[in-house]
Amino acid sequence: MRVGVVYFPGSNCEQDAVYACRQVGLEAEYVWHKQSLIEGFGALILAGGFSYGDHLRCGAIACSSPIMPAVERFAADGGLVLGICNGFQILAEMDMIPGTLLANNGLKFRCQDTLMRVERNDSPFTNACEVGQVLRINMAHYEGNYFAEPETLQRLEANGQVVMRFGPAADESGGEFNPNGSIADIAAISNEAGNVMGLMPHPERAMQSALGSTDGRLVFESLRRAIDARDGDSQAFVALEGKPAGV
Amino acid sequence: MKGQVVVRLREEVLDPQGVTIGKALANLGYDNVASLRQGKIFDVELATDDPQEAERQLTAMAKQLLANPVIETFEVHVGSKV
Amino acid sequence: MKGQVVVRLREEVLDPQGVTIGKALANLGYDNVASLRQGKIFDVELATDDPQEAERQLTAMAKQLLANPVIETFEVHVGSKV
Amino acid sequence: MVIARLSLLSRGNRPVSEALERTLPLGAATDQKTAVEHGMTADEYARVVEILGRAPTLTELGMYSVMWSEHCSYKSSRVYLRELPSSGPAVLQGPGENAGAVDLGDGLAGVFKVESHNHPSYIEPYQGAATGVGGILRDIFTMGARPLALLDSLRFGKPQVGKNRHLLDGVVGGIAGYGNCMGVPTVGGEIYFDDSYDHNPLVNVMCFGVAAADRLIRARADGPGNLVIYVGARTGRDGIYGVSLLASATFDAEAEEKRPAVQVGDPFTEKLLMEACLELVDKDLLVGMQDLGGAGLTCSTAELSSNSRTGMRIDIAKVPRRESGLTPYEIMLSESQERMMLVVTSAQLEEVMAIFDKWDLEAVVIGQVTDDGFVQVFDDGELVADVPARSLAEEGPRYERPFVLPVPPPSIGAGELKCDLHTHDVLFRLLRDPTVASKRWVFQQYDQTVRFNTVQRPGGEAAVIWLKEYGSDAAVALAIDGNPWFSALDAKQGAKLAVAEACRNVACTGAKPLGITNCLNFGSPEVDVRMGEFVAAVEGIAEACLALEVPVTGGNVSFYNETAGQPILPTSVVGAVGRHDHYDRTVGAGFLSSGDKVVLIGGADTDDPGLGGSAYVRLVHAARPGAPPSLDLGLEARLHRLLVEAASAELLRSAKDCSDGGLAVALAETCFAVADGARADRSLASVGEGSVKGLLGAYIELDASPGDDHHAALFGEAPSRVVVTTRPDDAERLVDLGAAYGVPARVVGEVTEEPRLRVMVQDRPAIELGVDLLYTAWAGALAAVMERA
Ligand SMILES: Nc1ncnc2c1ncn2[C@@H]1O[C@H](COP(=O)(O)OP(=O)(O)O)[C@@H](O)[C@H]1O
Ligand SMILES: [Mg+2]
Repeated sequence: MRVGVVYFPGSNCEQDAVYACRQVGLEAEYVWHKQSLIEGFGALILAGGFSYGDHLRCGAIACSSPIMPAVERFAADGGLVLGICNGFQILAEMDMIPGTLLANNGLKFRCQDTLMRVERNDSPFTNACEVGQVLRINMAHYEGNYFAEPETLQRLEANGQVVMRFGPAADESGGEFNPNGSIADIAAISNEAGNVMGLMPHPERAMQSALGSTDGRLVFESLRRAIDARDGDSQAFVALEGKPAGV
Repeated sequence: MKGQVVVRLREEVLDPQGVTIGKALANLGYDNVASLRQGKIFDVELATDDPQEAERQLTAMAKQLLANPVIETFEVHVGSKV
Repeated sequence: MKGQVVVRLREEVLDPQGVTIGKALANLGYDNVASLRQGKIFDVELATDDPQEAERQLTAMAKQLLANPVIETFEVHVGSKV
Repeated sequence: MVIARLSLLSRGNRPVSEALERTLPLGAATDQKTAVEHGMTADEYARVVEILGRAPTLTELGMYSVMWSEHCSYKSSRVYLRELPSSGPAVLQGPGENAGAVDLGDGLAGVFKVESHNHPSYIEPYQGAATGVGGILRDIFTMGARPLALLDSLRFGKPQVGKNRHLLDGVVGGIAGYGNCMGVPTVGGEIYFDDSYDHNPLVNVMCFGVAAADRLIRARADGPGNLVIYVGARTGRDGIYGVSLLASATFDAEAEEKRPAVQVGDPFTEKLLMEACLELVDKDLLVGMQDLGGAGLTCSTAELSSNSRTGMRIDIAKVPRRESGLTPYEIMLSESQERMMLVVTSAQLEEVMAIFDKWDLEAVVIGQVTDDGFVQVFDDGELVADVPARSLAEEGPRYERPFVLPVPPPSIGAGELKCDLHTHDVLFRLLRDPTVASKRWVFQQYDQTVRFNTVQRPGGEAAVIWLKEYGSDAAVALAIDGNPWFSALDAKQGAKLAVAEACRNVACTGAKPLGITNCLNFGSPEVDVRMGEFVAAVEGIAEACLALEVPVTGGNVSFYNETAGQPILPTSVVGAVGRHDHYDRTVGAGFLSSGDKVVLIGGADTDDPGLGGSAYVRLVHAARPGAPPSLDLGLEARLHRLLVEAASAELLRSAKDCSDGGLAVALAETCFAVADGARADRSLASVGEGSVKGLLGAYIELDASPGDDHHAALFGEAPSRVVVTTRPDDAERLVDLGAAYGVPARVVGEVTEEPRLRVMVQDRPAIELGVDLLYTAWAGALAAVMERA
């Protein structure tokens, strides 16, 4: 089953997401935002970057792209959707994930490796990890400071929607290892059903030891397993009308 | 005709930018800034002469795109500049 | 007391954000947006009750920090919200 | 002074052009006075009249004035730049196009260049730097190459001064804002702080990209009848007079008056433009391409047709505009960003337009290629300019300005300087100096890893990019260097040292240097001493390049970097590109494992300890003048070959050259280079703000120092020295290899698990400090200054 990597004008991580999928044996295909049809995909990745230049609010304008109603339906039907960085911001703007991403606490763009602790491994995006496992993954963003109001946050914690937190060890999070001020050190969060996840750091940039880390493989490996597990149970459907998939 | 949409962060939402600017002002000696919050203003020129129509359109735009109701509120003004 | 500083790009300066947002609105069917420009609005709470003093301070802040005179202009309002 | 006159005319916010055009109707002839107001000399004007056989119209005069300005015509520098060696087996494109290119093997071309955006960055630091990045990126993708990496070379006044912090903060923000949005990682750079840059910071940005060697695009308008397309942002009044005046006229108190020139960068549009253009290249749909940078439409029409010995006819009524009321003069001179001009065949027009449509870009056919050698500009049927293309692009004035060569001071010998400071105090002072301290505060704001090719991130010797997306195992090393204090003392020697250092940094990663680009930032060429510095620098670069066998494939000259007669330090910035056979065998700067042997390789047989212009003399001896370090270019060349050989034989675990702060600072930085990101596997310091976990130490023994001057031995900046580590078993092989290459190499110590740096000189402890203390001093210094409000 293929993974569709959705990209918008201004996205700039789509090639990295495709590379990462192929590294773990997943077929991947670019999906341009002007398509309004999503067909035959086992999962979708909303790629990182600066869709529409990050103008207005990060991710805001992408929400009105032709592809988005189809993405929404794909998710509503249980399809796996991973939003990385700007993809996360788009999911938050779409309200497919609760909360929002504010400017980093240092009010600067920040690019560095981060350490993230896996909070649960029953998610389709972390099933290859151990709970408490620490992943070393690069981040690069200006608006990654996750924020949700107290009641929302409480609900997220109660539902176990926090999938990863910044922290250096299984039993230690936050402090100097929270690079952007995210509330409760949140680095990755899912929707209530768990099939949609937003993640600020870039697992697709942690796929080669020569390039710093291979921990991102665990995320893509998880995705592959999740897709395999759903084998045959095609998520394919036709939403609206439009051009066939492909760039 | 002209109009504006003013978009502000909801009061309960943290405004890191506003906080930082407030601090910078304090450092510059403006010590009676009790609070500062940063919002956006959109100056829009509409191809209509009907103020009610303009207001209706600006409101629709604000709802649909210019403001994010999860974290923001908005106001619409029709007519000359704020 | 409350006041606002509204900061806008000078007219001759390109506003890439405004252009993108204007196009997005057009794509959403708002086809009579002739132009859209984005500015900033700072809502400031000052520890003074003197409107003139408030205006003086807001103007000074705008000049010194809030607006970049090379590409921006500003307006100051004292009193309740715009 | 030119600017003063123009600003008088442009008072009241009315662009000078409008004021002039109202009194001078289109088509009317201009006179010498108007030419002088445009910054031309009487002689230059007379030449225009001679070329045209009549007086030019205002539009034509504007076109000549920008094309013949220093920035576009290189009228003061061209004669000297010709002396630079620019050929060699690896060169695919030398100077003359938008960027140079070298052969990377596997059918790939490495395309690179450095550009300055100094004056605009002083007026508006964020936008000035941002549009500078936009400009150099366009130069690279105009060649048909995908930009893969950016590097920035910055010079500011000391950051303790508020205004300088404001400038640095804005410039770094602008580079980040533009480069990050473009999805091009910024992987390296350098910063020096000196008072001479207070009113004239330098912002030089280098870009490296890759193209298929047989698909390099040139600025050509072949084939009369072919169509000319304008694509990208709309045209506004941006930067009219920008390039020609901002880059060519000295700064003064009237900078305020230059406001109409300020441009705002739009990286979003540029990203679409880049993707669309690269798609056209990929599908082989282009005859030629030229970006609209300095001198806008004038430059692109003139250069495209001049290069092909054709002509071009355009109708500016078709040019998309951002504001109404633009005159032909303004349209031809506008420097609005994010615009390109393409030449395509009419058969392929439809396919080309479909690609622009996909990327939501506005594209219009504005004219066609002709065969008469003239650029003809029509405004809706009316001819407003009619000039020979070659006269604009190639037949501009050339000056051999009078110059005085600098006389360098004598060098400072070992033992000549007396100093009571403890070595530790000196070391801390150096590590905390913003020029020496970690630049993480800066590069943390840059996306360093997008496209997932970055093997070595900022913080090491050179950045390394794996050509992974081309299915190749090869990697490219990139470095940019230029110590201005060396140049200030001796412009020629400083330039040589800059070439040597940039190539050495590339070689430290194990890559073979293939070519360099350079950015020469100087004061006014009309002052003989400044001109002399420039001439000397070009000589120095030429000499070093010949000896090191690296060609110059392009570059940039920025004159008039002075304010109220106060020039900047002469600053020669050199960007080097090297190639590595295998990405996984590149060498990082930091210690990797305890027990590894530390080997010092290189070091010329001279009694010059390299004190002149050193950070030590600057910080401890009140910058006492002395000749910059002597350089043995033969040894330097052998050293580079040795490093490449040793890396490919997998003998090197790390390599770091001795530069700012000398051997002692190099040793300290080698202890914590891992913390800055490159190969950060074991260090927590790169992920946590204050963490020092995972850092290693070293125990070093040095021989007696000449003149018993420990400071000279530890802090002197003699070049051609590299601190490397090797597995214990490989040390002997490495030393032997050094001997075979005629390069001194000796084991001086080993890497220790205990994070302490201990350096013995002649059996006496000279340094004995915890690496955590050294690291904290070095890592936090710049951030502490910058975060001071
Ligand atoms: N210092 C230099 N060394 C070598 N070549 C140079 C130097 N300065 C400029 N050049 C070359 O002169 C040509 C014109 O440069 P420039 O006008 O900056 O190009 P562009 O207009 O594309 O930015 C380029 O090919 C450039 O590489
Ligand atoms: Mg160019």
